[in-house]
Amino acid sequence: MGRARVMGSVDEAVAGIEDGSTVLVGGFGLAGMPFGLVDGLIRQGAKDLTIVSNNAGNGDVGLAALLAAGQVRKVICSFPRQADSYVFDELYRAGKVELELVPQGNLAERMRAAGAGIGAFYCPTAVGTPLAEGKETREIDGRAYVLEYPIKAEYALVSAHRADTLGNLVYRKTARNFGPVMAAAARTTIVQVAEVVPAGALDPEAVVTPSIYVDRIVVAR
Amino acid sequence: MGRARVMGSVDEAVAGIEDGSTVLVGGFGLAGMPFGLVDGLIRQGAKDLTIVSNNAGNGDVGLAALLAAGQVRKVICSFPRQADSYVFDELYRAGKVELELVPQGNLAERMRAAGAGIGAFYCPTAVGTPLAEGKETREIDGRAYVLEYPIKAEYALVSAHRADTLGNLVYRKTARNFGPVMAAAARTTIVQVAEVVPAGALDPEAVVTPSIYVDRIVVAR
Amino acid sequence: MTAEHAGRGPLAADELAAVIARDIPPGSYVNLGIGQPTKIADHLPDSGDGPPPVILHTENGMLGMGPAAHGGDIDPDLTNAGKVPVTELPGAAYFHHADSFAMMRGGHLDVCVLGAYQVSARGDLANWHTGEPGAIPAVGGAMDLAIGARDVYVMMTLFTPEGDSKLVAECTYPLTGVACVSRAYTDHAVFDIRPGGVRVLETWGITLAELRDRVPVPLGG
Amino acid sequence: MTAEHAGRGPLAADELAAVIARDIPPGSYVNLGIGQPTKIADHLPDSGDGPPPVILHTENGMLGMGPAAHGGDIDPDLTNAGKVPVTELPGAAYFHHADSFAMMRGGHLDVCVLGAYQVSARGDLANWHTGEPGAIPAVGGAMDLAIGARDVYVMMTLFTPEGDSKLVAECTYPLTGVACVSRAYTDHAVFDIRPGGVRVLETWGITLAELRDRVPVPLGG
Repeated sequence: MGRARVMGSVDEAVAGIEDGSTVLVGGFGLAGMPFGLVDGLIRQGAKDLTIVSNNAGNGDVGLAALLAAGQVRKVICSFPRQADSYVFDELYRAGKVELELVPQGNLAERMRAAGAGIGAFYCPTAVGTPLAEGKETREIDGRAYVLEYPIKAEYALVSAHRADTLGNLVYRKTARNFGPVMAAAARTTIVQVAEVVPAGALDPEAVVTPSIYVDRIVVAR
Repeated sequence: MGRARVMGSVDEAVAGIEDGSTVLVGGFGLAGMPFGLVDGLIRQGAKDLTIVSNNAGNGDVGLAALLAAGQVRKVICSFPRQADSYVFDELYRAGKVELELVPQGNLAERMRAAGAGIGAFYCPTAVGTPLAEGKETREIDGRAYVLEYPIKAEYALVSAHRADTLGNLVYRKTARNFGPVMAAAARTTIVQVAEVVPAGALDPEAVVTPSIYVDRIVVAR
Repeated sequence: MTAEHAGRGPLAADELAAVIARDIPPGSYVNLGIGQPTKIADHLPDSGDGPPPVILHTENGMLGMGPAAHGGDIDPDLTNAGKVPVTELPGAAYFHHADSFAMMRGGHLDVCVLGAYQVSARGDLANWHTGEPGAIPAVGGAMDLAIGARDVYVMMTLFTPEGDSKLVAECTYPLTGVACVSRAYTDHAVFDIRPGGVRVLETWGITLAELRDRVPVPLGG
Repeated sequence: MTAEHAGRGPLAADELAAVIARDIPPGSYVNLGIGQPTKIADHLPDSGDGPPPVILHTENGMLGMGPAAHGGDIDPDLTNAGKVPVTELPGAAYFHHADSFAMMRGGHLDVCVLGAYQVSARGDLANWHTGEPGAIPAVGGAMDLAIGARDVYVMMTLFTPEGDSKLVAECTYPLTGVACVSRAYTDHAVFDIRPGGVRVLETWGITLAELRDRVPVPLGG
């Protein structure tokens, strides 16, 4: 994908996201949620999106606001139902948004597979449960597995702590969560950071997402 | 596996490795090769070992010395033949050591699968080549893949830069290579380090191998 | 031999948490599920100046999680799997979601403790979905923990408000995992679940004979 | 239209390296295989004070590799895939082997340049094994690079010492990858290899007409 670019605004950073795209959205609850980019996506207006994220929005902000704006056709997530997931709940009950429920580890590993060129993998999670129904299974070395496929995406929206000008990223504490996996799984990865520092300012031993996975960077909250 | 222990000597660290074990040995060429632990394994004397490592020994030291000592039944590696791999070459030509040649990425990913609980995975590498002969293949989304299985092991011998007293590890530059993958793939992971520091002295954002993957630590060269 | 404490009432949630904390071997790596099991952390032995007796994993990307954060210690980038602000202990490590779930699914956690709707006599777990029409399902990391940890403990009340046993011959709720629970800790009794059958280790506010009347599973003493 | 430079001899290895360097788009992420292709690094444009025009990947776990190290700059923990000591540029990042090969196999590298024994008209690559009895095979990361990089360039002499073309209708040596090479850079000519056929882009020391006599593959001009 070539070199990452530091964009001047959130609107430039999210420009070009097409209707019908699959968009990976980082974060676990509020930690690591790229609020600035999601707000930009609402202004940008792309429709019929498939959103892949751990949750399906909290309160009226972030993914909940994107859902309320009617831009989302389908949510792929592990934990939609929360105390304050009323926007999703209402749309789902009204049949206005589709849900693919995926165990959290499968969500992570399926995106990891997309980024790593794995065609499919045999996974021990969900064997014998409703979430494995209709899926291919196989016994390997006496243990049962379910075949799972990659989750690929056109875009990832990720929040990191700092980027350098090449696009290397570091995160903060448990806000790291899905960011590195999503950055590698998407064709175009858009990252909001608190700060951009010069190349060489990040410890090469501590870079979490190498620059090769990053396409656009913007400073945002 | 419970808490990692800091051992008083290399001989204590490698104690108990049984004849017939599969042993993962870190390093890429000389960088990250756990020379102290391999020398300990030679003194310890376990036989009929299956060694998994990128190379098959250089000169007369490390894995080459282990091979020369007659302790190795089989080598699983990606790149046995090197300018100074004469110990392996001679044993192999004499039919005294078995070789399973594995593409380097498969070596890494198969160990990663072992550590991650993946039963098997469809892999794009080696399709249509002699190294895929006899293996199950499948077309997924128009692309051909080969089914690859985990490489599990009883032991890993790894060289890291620093450990804290809990067993968290950091590495130095490209000496990191196979260490983190092997530490997670083995039932018992034995690590030599240049230095042991107190818990809390390593930056939690920069820990590469979390302590859960480490069983024994020893200061060695 | 079952230890009966029939001359008192059933355990309060905090008492049950203390019982579970007592049974977690020192040095273990442990994941405490969201809800009631988080209380167990308050009953783990104090570490004093030494390393923590038990290292807590949270699936959103951390080992070495400390107690809940309060006041000025609250950091929105540092939460547990229930999205509650927590703290970091010396020797902590952060990692991304795929690495975190690889740790879980690869069998590296010694113990996890989960809530449950039902547990069957062979250790099947149902804890993610009531199966009621209109209920929005959410699974999170429950299925990954159920198949991943070496010992899966359940923490629950033994009876529903209607007085039905949650330890059942066959789960009627949708399964989370098959034959995965090794211990069910309840307010009335601790059940050890093995391939050979279920044994009652300890009771509170009820005798073994009474339990045998109310629990539809053969109970060894 | 083929650019013919028949009034001179074939390219020396350094000249060929310069030709390849010229064709690598600025901003690319590039892996240079061991042996001849490492020479290409010496011909990449100078970065001055800015970011490097091309970011080099080495499969033993690094992005942002700099030139070969000499004298006091040699660090045994910092080598390239050929085990040659190298340096680190500002903005470098280190990662472990599974992450490094996920990067390669996941299709994230823009270009890799490999040596070859043979390349076929449909882009099959043979570069790891002569297939001779008694030869000890070694594959390293070649198969992973062959299927992983978006563009796979080959750097080789066009003819064997016996005068046989290494661009062939069908490879007779064991394959490294199927239909993976997009360009073959040789001392006599540059071949662009597409599903529609092979085109000669440029020649040195030979005319297109002479090439058509000596290379057993239909050649477009």
